[in-house]
Amino acid sequence: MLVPRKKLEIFVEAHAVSPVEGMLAQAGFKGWSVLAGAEGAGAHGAWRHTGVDERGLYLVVAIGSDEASEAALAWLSDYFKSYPGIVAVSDVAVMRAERF
Amino acid sequence: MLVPRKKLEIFVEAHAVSPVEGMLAQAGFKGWSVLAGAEGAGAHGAWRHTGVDERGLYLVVAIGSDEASEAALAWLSDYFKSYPGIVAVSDVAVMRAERF
Amino acid sequence: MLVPRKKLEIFVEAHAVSPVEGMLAQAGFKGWSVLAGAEGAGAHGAWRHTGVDERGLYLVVAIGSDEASEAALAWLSDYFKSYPGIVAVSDVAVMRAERF
Amino acid sequence: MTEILASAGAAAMANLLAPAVLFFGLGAFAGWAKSDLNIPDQVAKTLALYLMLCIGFKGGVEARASGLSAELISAGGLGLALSFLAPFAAYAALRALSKLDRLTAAATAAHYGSVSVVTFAAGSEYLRSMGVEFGGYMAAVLAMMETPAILAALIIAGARAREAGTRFKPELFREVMLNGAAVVLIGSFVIGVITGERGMARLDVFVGPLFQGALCLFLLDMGLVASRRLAEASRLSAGLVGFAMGWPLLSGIVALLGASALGLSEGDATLMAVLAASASYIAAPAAMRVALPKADAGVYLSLALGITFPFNLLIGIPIYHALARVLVG
Amino acid sequence: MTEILASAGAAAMANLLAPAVLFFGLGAFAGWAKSDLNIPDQVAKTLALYLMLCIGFKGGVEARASGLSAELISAGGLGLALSFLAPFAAYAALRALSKLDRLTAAATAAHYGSVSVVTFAAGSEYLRSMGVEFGGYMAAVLAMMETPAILAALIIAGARAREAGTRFKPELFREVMLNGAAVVLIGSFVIGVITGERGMARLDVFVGPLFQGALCLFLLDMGLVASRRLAEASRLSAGLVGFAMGWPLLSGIVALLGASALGLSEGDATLMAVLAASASYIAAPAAMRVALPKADAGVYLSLALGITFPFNLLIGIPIYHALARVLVG
Amino acid sequence: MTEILASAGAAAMANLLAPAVLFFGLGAFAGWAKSDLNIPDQVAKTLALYLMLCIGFKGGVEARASGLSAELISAGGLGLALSFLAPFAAYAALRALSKLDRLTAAATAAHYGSVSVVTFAAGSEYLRSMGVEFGGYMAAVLAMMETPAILAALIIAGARAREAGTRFKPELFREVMLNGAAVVLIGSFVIGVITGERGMARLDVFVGPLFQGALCLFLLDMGLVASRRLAEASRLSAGLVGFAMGWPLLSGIVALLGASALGLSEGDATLMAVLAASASYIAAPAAMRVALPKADAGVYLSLALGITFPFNLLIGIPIYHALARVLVG
Ligand SMILES: Nc1ncnc2c1ncn2[C@@H]1O[C@H](COP(=O)(O)O)[C@@H](O)[C@H]1O
Ligand SMILES: Nc1ncnc2c1ncn2[C@@H]1O[C@H](COP(=O)(O)O)[C@@H](O)[C@H]1O
Ligand SMILES: Nc1ncnc2c1ncn2[C@@H]1O[C@H](COP(=O)(O)O)[C@@H](O)[C@H]1O
Ligand code: NA
Ligand code: NA
Ligand code: NA
Repeated sequence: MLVPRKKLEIFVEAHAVSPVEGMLAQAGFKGWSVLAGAEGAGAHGAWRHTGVDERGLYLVVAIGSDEASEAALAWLSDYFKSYPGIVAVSDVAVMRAERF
Repeated sequence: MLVPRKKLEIFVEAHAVSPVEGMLAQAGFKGWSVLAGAEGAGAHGAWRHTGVDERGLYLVVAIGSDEASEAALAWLSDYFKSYPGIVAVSDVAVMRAERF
Repeated sequence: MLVPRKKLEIFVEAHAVSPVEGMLAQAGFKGWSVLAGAEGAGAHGAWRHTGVDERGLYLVVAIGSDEASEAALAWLSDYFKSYPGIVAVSDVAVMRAERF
Repeated sequence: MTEILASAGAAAMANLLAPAVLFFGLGAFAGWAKSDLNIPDQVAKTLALYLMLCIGFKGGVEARASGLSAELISAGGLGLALSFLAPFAAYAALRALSKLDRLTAAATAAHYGSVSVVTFAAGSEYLRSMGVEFGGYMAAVLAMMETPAILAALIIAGARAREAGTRFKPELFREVMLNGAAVVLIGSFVIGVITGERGMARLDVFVGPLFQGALCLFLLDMGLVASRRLAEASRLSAGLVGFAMGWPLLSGIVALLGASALGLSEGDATLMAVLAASASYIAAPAAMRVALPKADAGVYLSLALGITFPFNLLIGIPIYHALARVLVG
Repeated sequence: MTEILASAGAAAMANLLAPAVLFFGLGAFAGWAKSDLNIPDQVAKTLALYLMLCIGFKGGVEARASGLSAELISAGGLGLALSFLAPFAAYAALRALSKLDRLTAAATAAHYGSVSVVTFAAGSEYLRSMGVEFGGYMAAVLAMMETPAILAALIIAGARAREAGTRFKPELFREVMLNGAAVVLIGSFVIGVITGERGMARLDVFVGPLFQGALCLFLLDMGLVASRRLAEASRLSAGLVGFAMGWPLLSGIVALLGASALGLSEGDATLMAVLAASASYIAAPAAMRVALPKADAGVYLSLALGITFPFNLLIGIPIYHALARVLVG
Repeated sequence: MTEILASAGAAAMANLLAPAVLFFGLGAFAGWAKSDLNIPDQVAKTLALYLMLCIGFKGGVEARASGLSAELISAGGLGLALSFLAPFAAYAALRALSKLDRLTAAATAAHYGSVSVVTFAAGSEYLRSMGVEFGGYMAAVLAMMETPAILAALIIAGARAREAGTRFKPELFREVMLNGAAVVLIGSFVIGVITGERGMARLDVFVGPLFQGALCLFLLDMGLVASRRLAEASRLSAGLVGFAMGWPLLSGIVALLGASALGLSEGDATLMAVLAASASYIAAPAAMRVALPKADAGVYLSLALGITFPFNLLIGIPIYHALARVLVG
């Protein structure tokens, strides 16, 4: 009933959400979900979703095949050369293999 | 100090959050957390939390025993026959085994 | 390209977010992200982010080395003796090892 | 007749230049141009509740002042009948005009039988700007027309509904009858009736001048949402697009004839037509997501929000009013 | 005497029919009926801050107009004393009436010693609707009464507090003295005092007519929250429920006697009773979560929000006022 | 001259005691004291959009009333020139005064060439409180001055920009020209011009008395944000801090000289100086995050929000006005 897949958790700035979604579709992901972050910190300093000066980071969660995951990682590794953010890959199990 | 457990990450529509929570309690989960999504896409198309026409998806995170996890998956597999959403299972380690 | 790291998912009350962030920095984490929860339940009962009587739980996600993870877990295990919340540890793979 | 046409044309022009309509246009432009403008969802949701509160409360206060008269009963009866019967006709039309599957057609029919509160608000403001009076009880009629269409759609969908939703029946009932928007609308109406002028004296700024501004802000957001929906509407067939513009006109005329038969006033008849012509975008989608999850939400939301809502806002309302003057006034 | 009773009964009736109270009832109904109605949390939080801002600012402007007189000192002293001493009495009563553990009893006592800003707002509106004057400095008294009860509860909890929170002491102090709501309340009061009529001329609509509407919206939300809390209150013992309704009455009467002894006016005495009778639902829970995490939040929130808040809003306020007229007026 | 100085001093004092400025101070205090006070982000974002809507709409209505005259063209031309040229001078100054890398210096220069809407709002309120008139078209000048500086900064950053952002070019263009705030500002201006007095009659409360209150609330939030930024500013060199306070003065004087040469009125000249002196904190940071991601956001936000914004709000505005009276009035 359960099949193994890769889960990407991608933290990126607001302006990158839409390009990342486009990229995911092209990489072969059939779905993804985006959640808004509240605050955080990293190599580029600390941020907070205040509504005034900062627009905060978003968490894009995408579950898909190994190939899709690799294609996305290649794109992201390039992207992160210029822009803040991180990606973490992990193993998950899902139902309905044809959906992922 | 750490014991292995299953983590379910369940994406469902707003109207399903409360039934899913009830189900989790019955399946043997002693706790869960719900986060609001911002936007996403899947087999049922794209959505966005606008406050007007759409009510968006929610992420329900529940950590529990293998048995609880299996009971929940059975319920969800039935649920997803009709409704949008996905579930991903993964392995986590937690402290205080008696809590999960 | 990918290196293994630990991911902590920490659910804590609003008042603990800032102390937890300070602790993470000291434990050796170079970054973390915080997301606001919407509702949930656990050993301390159910809660909901209403804006009136309750301030809700937050999810702190932190990816780092095994040592950092262990230092954080030691602190948290003490913290959870008094306060509500949980932590789950899992394995992830990340790019750019020097960042974590 | 030519006189009426000319003045109708002028009124339609004036409608397009009303601030609220222009803010809708601004939102639609921003959405079309892919601006990152957006009204945060929690604020948009609160604005929607606030509009309900104002419409209900003002309606209640006025209804108390004029007495809950026979007009409420006849207008309410007409509204209930229109809302319950419309989905059957709409379903037949949709099946004839398009290749929609049964469930999606039924769900879409529910949207067109039910009503849009913002369209009602825009219609009221239009009448106010034209100096045309209407009864406060029309807010109650609005509330009555939200639900019947949803039940009708479930009857149409018939056996299929059973298969999908047995486990969720009670939730569905709650979802439909007690959705937050409806509770606020009806509850505020009742509070308006109870407190009357005394209550209005305390809330007049809150439900009056503030309402105009909030409506502009909300329509700005509706413009964004509608233009995004319209962008997705490209995959809709000509038949569906025709339905989304033809149905409001037909449905509005039927409502006007009914209103005329019942002897409603010009203002009430116009609002009755606006209600009949409008398509729900809050109560109906929420109910359909639970009850008919296999129906394609992309279709019904694109039609209701992407086409019918702007159609009514921009040109429907002045047309219904012009027709009301001919038929009733 | 019969006259007073009759007019008190009429006033109590009128209170139940005030728009704000009716909106509270609407929210309570929606919560009880499990409607999906909810005011988004960010908006609710902003409404709470906004109410603080208005209460503080208006109080400051009025305090400046009337001078920061001897009355502020006597009313403030009384308020401080009541807030600091009440938890000791409440703790004893709770331990006698129920089987609450020490920490939960102490935390609950903190809530009853501290004050509820919305109850104060409702009390002020009630007095305004009755044409009874009160001093702007009562807003300052409100601010003074937030904290002492929290310190008293920590003293009561004694050794236990130490064990739990050593690491978090500084946060706790900040949490209590500098919680956002208190900062806005006190800060706005000071701004009101500084800017006086000049500032009021610029903000009168914002803090006046708008306030009434915002209070309705906020009470709608409070109704939702309270009824959810009340639903959980079923597991509360009769002793606790009795406390949640008896304490406000007793505490209100003690405050009235004190106010009468100090010669406060009818309006000020009423508000003093309202403050004493009200239970905190913002500052105290936040502080207790940090300082006494082992106390059962389900108990103190159910009592304060599910029982005492509605009790005061619906019948307490008119009772305190009627008593104030007898004792002071 | 002494007279002018004395009255300027009095005006500066009065400015510090305006409610909006005091609320900024309250927020700054709360941030400094590490209070947990915060305005939820969705509400803050909506407040920002609302301020844009009011400024644009009121400007449009006034511009229509007074005709889109030659003054708009000369003021607009001056604004465009200042906004486009300022970054080159600011860049040179930053490189001379500090050790900032090229990209961070360019990004910072973009912020100082572009403008701050809240500073403009505060400047307008200041003039209104002094009874000084200014043209509604200044809102249009404000809108015109948002973008050119960003383009100038990209030219300055030159080759480096290319390397970073090739993939995101179209997004960048959208981000800059169609950022939500700019769309609302310009769109509302156009709607104000179209609807004129007729529209104002419907929205006067919404954009008038409510605006004053919303500005207070927003400045409370700006105070929080600014003081957090200022806390981080400790790592800024003396050269940078000097720039953040010296640049607005210099830039304001240059704008006043230009305004005087063009014969603008006292009010318009003051606002022109305010615009030139102000540093962007919405449009510019958003654009720089996309276009120059290697620039250090900590630097430009700390300077613009932590130092320059409070400087202008607290003492800059009265100074520019006093100078305008000398140079133009
Ligand atoms: N180790 C980490 N764990 C979790 N989130 C992180 C981590 N590092 C960075 N992030 C998130 O990604 C954002 C950008 O990262 P950076 O590019 O390192 O500044 C941070 O502000 C965090 O929100
Ligand atoms: N592969 C995926 N990864 C992450 N989230 C997904 C994925 N597929 C679906 N979702 C989420 O679940 C929702 C419903 O999925 P679906 O039923 O496939 O339309 C989507 O809109 C997404 O928010
Ligand atoms: N098993 C669980 N899975 C997911 N979240 C949990 C779980 N247990 C507790 N939580 C979250 O942590 C909060 C505090 O937990 P507790 O201390 O057990 O009351 C809960 O209200 C949930 O939001
Ligand atoms: Na309809
Ligand atoms: Na009290
Ligand atoms: Na500038």
